[in-house]
Amino acid sequence: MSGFKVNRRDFLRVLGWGGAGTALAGCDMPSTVTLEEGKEDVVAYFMPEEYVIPGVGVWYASTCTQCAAGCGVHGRVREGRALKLEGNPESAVNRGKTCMMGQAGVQAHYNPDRLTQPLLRDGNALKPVSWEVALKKIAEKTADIKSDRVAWLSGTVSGHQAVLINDYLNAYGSKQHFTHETINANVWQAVARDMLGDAQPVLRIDKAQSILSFGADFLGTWQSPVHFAAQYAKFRSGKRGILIQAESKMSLTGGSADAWVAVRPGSEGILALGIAQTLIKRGWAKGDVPAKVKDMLAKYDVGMVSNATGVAGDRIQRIAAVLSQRAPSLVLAGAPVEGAENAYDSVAAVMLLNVLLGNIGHTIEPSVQFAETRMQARTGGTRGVVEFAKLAEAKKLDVAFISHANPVYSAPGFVKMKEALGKVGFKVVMTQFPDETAMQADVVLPLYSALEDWGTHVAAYNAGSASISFQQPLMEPLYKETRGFGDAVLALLKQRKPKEYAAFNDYYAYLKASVTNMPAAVSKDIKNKDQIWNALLQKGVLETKGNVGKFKINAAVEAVAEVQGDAQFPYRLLPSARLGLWDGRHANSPWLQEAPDQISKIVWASWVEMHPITAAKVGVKGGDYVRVTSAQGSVEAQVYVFSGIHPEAIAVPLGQGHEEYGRYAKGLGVNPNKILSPVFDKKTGEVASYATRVSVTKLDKSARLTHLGASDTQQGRKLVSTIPAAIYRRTEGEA
Amino acid sequence: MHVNEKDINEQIRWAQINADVLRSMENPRPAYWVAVAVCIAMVSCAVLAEIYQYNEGLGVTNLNNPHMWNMYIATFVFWIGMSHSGTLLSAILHIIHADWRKPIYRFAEAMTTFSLLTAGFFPLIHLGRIWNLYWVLPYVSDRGVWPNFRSPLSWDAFAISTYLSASAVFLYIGMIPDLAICRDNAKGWRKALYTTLSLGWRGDDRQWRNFRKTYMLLACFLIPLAVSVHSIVSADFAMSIMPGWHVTTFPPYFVAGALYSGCAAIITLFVILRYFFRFEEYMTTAIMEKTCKLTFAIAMVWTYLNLIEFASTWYGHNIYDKEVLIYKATGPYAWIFWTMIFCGSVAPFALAIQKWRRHMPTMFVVSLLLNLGMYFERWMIVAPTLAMSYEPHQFYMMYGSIVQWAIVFGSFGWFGLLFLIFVKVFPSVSMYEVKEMVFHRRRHLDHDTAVNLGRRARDTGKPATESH
Amino acid sequence: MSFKNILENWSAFRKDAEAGGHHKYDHRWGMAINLDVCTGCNACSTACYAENNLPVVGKERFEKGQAMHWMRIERFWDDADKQYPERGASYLPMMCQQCGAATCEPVCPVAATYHTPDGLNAQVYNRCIGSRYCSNNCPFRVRYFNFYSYYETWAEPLNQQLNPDISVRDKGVMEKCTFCVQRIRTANDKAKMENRSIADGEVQTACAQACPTGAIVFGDTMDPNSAVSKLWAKHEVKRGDYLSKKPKQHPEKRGYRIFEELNVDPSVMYLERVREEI
Amino acid sequence: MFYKHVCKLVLPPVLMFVSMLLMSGAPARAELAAPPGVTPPVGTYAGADVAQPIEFPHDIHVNVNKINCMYCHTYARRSKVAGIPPTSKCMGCHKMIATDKPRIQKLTEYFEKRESPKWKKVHDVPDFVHFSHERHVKKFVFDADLPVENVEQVCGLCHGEIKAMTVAKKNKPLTMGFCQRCHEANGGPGDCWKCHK
Repeated sequence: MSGFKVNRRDFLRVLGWGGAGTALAGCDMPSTVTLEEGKEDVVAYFMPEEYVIPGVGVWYASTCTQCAAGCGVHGRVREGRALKLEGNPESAVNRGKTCMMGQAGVQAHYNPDRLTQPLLRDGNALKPVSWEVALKKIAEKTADIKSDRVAWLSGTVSGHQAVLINDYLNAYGSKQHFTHETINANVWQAVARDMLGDAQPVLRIDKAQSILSFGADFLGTWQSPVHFAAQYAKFRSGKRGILIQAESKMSLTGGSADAWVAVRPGSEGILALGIAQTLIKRGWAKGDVPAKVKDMLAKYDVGMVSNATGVAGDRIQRIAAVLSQRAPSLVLAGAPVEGAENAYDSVAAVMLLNVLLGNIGHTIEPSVQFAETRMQARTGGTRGVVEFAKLAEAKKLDVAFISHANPVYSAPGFVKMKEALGKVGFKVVMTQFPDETAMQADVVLPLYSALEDWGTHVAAYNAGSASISFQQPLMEPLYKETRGFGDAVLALLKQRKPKEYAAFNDYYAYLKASVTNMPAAVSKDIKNKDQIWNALLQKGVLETKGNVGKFKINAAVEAVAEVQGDAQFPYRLLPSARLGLWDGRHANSPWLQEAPDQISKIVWASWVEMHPITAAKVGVKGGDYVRVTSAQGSVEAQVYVFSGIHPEAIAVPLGQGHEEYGRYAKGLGVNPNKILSPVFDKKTGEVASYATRVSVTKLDKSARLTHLGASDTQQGRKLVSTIPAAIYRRTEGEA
Repeated sequence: MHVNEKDINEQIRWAQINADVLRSMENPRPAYWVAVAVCIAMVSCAVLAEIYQYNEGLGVTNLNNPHMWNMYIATFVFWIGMSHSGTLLSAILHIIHADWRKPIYRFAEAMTTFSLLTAGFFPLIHLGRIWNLYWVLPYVSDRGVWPNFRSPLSWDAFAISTYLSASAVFLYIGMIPDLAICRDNAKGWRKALYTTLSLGWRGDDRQWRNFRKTYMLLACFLIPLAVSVHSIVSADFAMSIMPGWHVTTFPPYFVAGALYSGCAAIITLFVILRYFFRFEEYMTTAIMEKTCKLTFAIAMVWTYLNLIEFASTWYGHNIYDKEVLIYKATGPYAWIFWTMIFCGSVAPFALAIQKWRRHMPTMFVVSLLLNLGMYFERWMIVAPTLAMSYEPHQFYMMYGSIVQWAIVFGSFGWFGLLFLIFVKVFPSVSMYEVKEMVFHRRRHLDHDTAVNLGRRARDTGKPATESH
Repeated sequence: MSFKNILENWSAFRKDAEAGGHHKYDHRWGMAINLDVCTGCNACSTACYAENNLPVVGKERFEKGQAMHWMRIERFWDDADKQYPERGASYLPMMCQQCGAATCEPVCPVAATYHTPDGLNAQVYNRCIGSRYCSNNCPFRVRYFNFYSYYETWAEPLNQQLNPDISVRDKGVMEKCTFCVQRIRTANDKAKMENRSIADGEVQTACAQACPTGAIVFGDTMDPNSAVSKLWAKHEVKRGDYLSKKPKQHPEKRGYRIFEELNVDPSVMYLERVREEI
Repeated sequence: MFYKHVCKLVLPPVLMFVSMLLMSGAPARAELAAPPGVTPPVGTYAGADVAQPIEFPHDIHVNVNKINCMYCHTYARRSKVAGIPPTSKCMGCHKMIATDKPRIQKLTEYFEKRESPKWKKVHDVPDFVHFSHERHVKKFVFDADLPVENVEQVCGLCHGEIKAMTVAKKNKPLTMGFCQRCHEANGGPGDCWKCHK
């Protein structure tokens, strides 16, 4: 794959179906009936590249945009159609592997419910218009707007897309770029920044000999799952590390744990402090902490912690022993901890464990600083969307741009995003799909899919290298009236600053100029601009020069407040994340809807997960419908009875409950975000999404839960056989 | 009460026999047309269901991953089993000279042919791509591909088609002398039909000699065929490795079950024909008693083979087999299992009670119970093994959808329809064999009476010394 | 094309059948799946949907048990009696095991399923008449039947994603995991075009390629230097007759094949899950 | 619908029988010489005339201009499909040659619109048949050391004498039996999964 030409559109063109005997009709036709000649069309390429051969797949390197992890992918293209995505072995993030969402990237592209034309609000309806009309309308509305009355709300953006958004807002003098991700690691980053001086420390699961994970679903939904999964495979080989997962609802990672510890929801931080206290008391601590912290820890003796967390005392001591004996260890905190009302303190307590165990510098390494700060990923959490909604609610916004996000669906219900958006004078939504937010917009700009667009990406979690991942089109756009995100923003920028951007015909030109002029891109292998561009096109990733940072440890950790109960709402609601539907953005992919949840094995539905004890209390069995009520509202779904959840918690998974979003997503299940209570972590301002208290009432309705698998046990068969690690060490392990 | 009555009234005149049987073929009463209408309605249900299934795909039957087979195959085995009674009565009993079979074998044989015709539909209906059915047959093809001769399903294709053609020929050959009688007494289209079908039967010595030989030869041919057919049907299950299917005793078990359900069906039809056609003279209580005794014996054989199957599973210590057996008896299908045990092994004791078996309505109900049990048996063979075999992840239970029910229901209508047509077009009691039977029974009468009766019989145009 | 053909082939076929099938294998594709690193994440299953034109059946049909996942991740709980599942879940990626002595093969009336010279258990869609006997006789229950015309369910333009290298199956046809035969054939053709034999790692199934933890290793078990052969050898799992096979020298080695006692000679070796006592 | 289903059920066996009869008695037609050492597949087929957007004269290109099949159908040795030449390739010659002919003017029109003509497929096999041109070309041309000029003999095995036609017409049955007999005679693979998958 060398010698790319600039104009790819000609040979990316889709051939006629007959191009190479595409199997479309199935094999129903009785084979003896001879096929009639002259019924199918054969269309030749107009002017093909030398390496493009009909009937032979060509692989192009690009970047997966299904989540913010930024995995590199190779896309297989035949006869101008993108058929399959595989991992790009050159990418430091995923090393040739993909997750299920990455595999479903082609379905985001070929989704039958994509927007095909710009839409303009006309009264209550959105009418299709041309891009010129839509852009003209935007130009009118933004003509003389004050800097503080315009805002941009987006999901995670990075690379030149982030640069363009930034430049566009700068054109108004505005700084109001809000980012929103329901599934995020914001608190972890905040704690890391404060305690280590590095917001994105590199985690070395592969180097760890033992891991204690407080709800960090690093194999499923936390930060960079595919990257961590490869590290996990190494972690499990050789000496075979021990994974202890402490959480109140079993996550995908919990399913692979050697020991899964059920923790009272919200008390993870206390458990961390209890282990810390044990380490200090037993003299197992390797790192040093301030005396003030030691004093604070004193009250977290085993008895107290056991009471508060529901974890047996000897278990706590045993965990402490394992972590100190099997060094280096690694302690992580994931969504349930980051979503508690004591989130910051809890995560800090977890980080304190890493300090005490001497993991800093061993399994937690300083990150490589990416030189082009403007291109770095703007990740977000839930604070951004709340702030945005507040501005909107207060009628402080005249124009809002929304991209890469669906806040009307994913913002917590108490934010009342729909109403808030109603108070914004003019809303421009850039999206691929007719989602809930698009339905509220004044102008909807339909975007290319990830497989049609150009772009650069910088992974939010940079996996130990400062690399740019490149996104290039795999095929001709399916719909003529769609445009790339970069093209759209460039068009907007040209409205504001026609002179500065006159040189760039389209985003492609902008991108090529920007990337090749990046000083950081020139390294020892790459000497000039052409090489930069070719490397990007061929390999899909570009390593840039970056400096390895240094940690500044600050272990001043405060006590973790105990979570309060509530008689009216006896349970804590866990809006658990699912690898697959993610935060709901993939609910329109039929493959991902049909792929069972990894733990419950339920498909095409939402469910309420509860412990058998809870189920007995409520008086329900699996399949019964219940109403989950919080102070903010209620949702109804079927019960899934499962012992991998703490009896004081119930879980309703994220991802379903779409009111719009196409045929595969609409009307299925419920969205737990809509009943979250307005509880915040005081130190970071993030919504404490795991802190909502709910009550559960039985409804007079029952049905079978649609799920995969008839038996939960192996019924005496040797299907999955389990052996003790001692045997493994004797036969395969390295000492 | 001990009854020692005769199987048939030896004093009956041969003209009377002809008259009685020919009367049964004439003038259908309204009840007959109602029955025909009901049967056609049932068949229509099945046809509609099949059209729907053909267009939509087999998914509408509720079949799913473990349950690839269900009621269609159970019903197929049921109808195949049903066919065995005719062969038993006409061929086996013919060879062993049990002459009480003579008044009732004709309809039993018709039953054989029609139940085979019904059974034959089910492998077709259940195929995913019915239009490629002929691939099962070994024909010389341009493509050079052959069916898989190792598969019991391709054996089925041979076995069933052979059995169907053989039993149809047997039925027809056995009817030729009677068709000649019909020809001599018929008018209009019937005359033409019987003239053609009776192949110029005149009843001369040469014809009778050849007829006897052919009939005996076919009987001998049919018996091993019948046994092998059901053994092959049992091989559909026994040749697999599935627990509950992979059973060595399946061939005799299936054959016994087949004879059992066939005999039960004979009792049912016996009662119906006796009542509607007033065949009390021929289908006598004594014959009923003999049929019942035979059925009872077969029921006990079946019960024994059942026990053997359970016992061998039990001491075989194959965990999978055992699980399936326990599942059958205690799982969600237990009600079917116990109904089957009741109907198959307990209900036949009613046949052992002389007072009951002489009571036709009772026997009618009992025979229906027996067949219900036998249908459930077939279903219990097919479904529970599929619901629970090796892979626990796929332990689903399933009941057929309304489409399956409609087609199974319709199959009874189809069988009924064929049978209804048969009884009005062909003599459902064999006239010449009844005469033979009567003639034999008269031997112990005094010479004069016999000669007298014989002479009278000759008046009807049929020689009294036909075959002796 | 004649009776001569059937007679000639019949005797050869009969001999092969008596001796347990093919003996002149070119390759014998096999797998090793390390259950200790399988996280049950479903990447393999979705990759399989993407590669093999698998239809999405929808909620109702899924509920009926008519789903078409060639590669399914089974999930079991081993300590269902405890208050919490403290040792996590047991995940089992289950697909066609490409048995060496496949029970599905002898029962197909039209020989639509048979053994290929490269050790695969083939399913020829256009020969299948849909008797479904093969599925009934599969101890793993990994054969899926097209109960409906699923090709009608690919809404435009989703159908443009369909892989042209394999057929789209219509109703009435059985299908199952093929070890991505289209990839094997393409790689094989490529190797032949270059007058060489296929190299280890040159061909990967979609599931093995996607697997984030690399739990699935695919390759030729006849090539002693392939990664998969080495794994099989390391764990003392051998192909062939179960009864005559010598027991493992080290019975503690993790390799095993599911339902090996049925003597079906599966081509997939699983490595036991490991759990530490805490 | 009913008609369609009757066709499905009844036609295949009937057609098969008829075709067997026909094939057994079909006289061998004067054919292209087969390459040495190759037993050509047996069977003929009377294909329909197919109206193409441009009536492409194979005869002129092959007979008069002596252009090799694989010059235009260049993918045959590199891919499963032989491929239709890209419009740019046609224009490579026809920018200069025969520009006054109406067919060429039509082609030029297409080229100027930057479009490719929608050719009608003539040689088609069912979608469940995965035929590979490259393997056949490799076996019969490159492995057999056949001079590349004679490649038409190999193509002709399945496509017949295309050089005698303007627009291509199907003149071999391309049925499974046709393929199968040739595979048997020339030692091709007998594995179903080579072609059907």
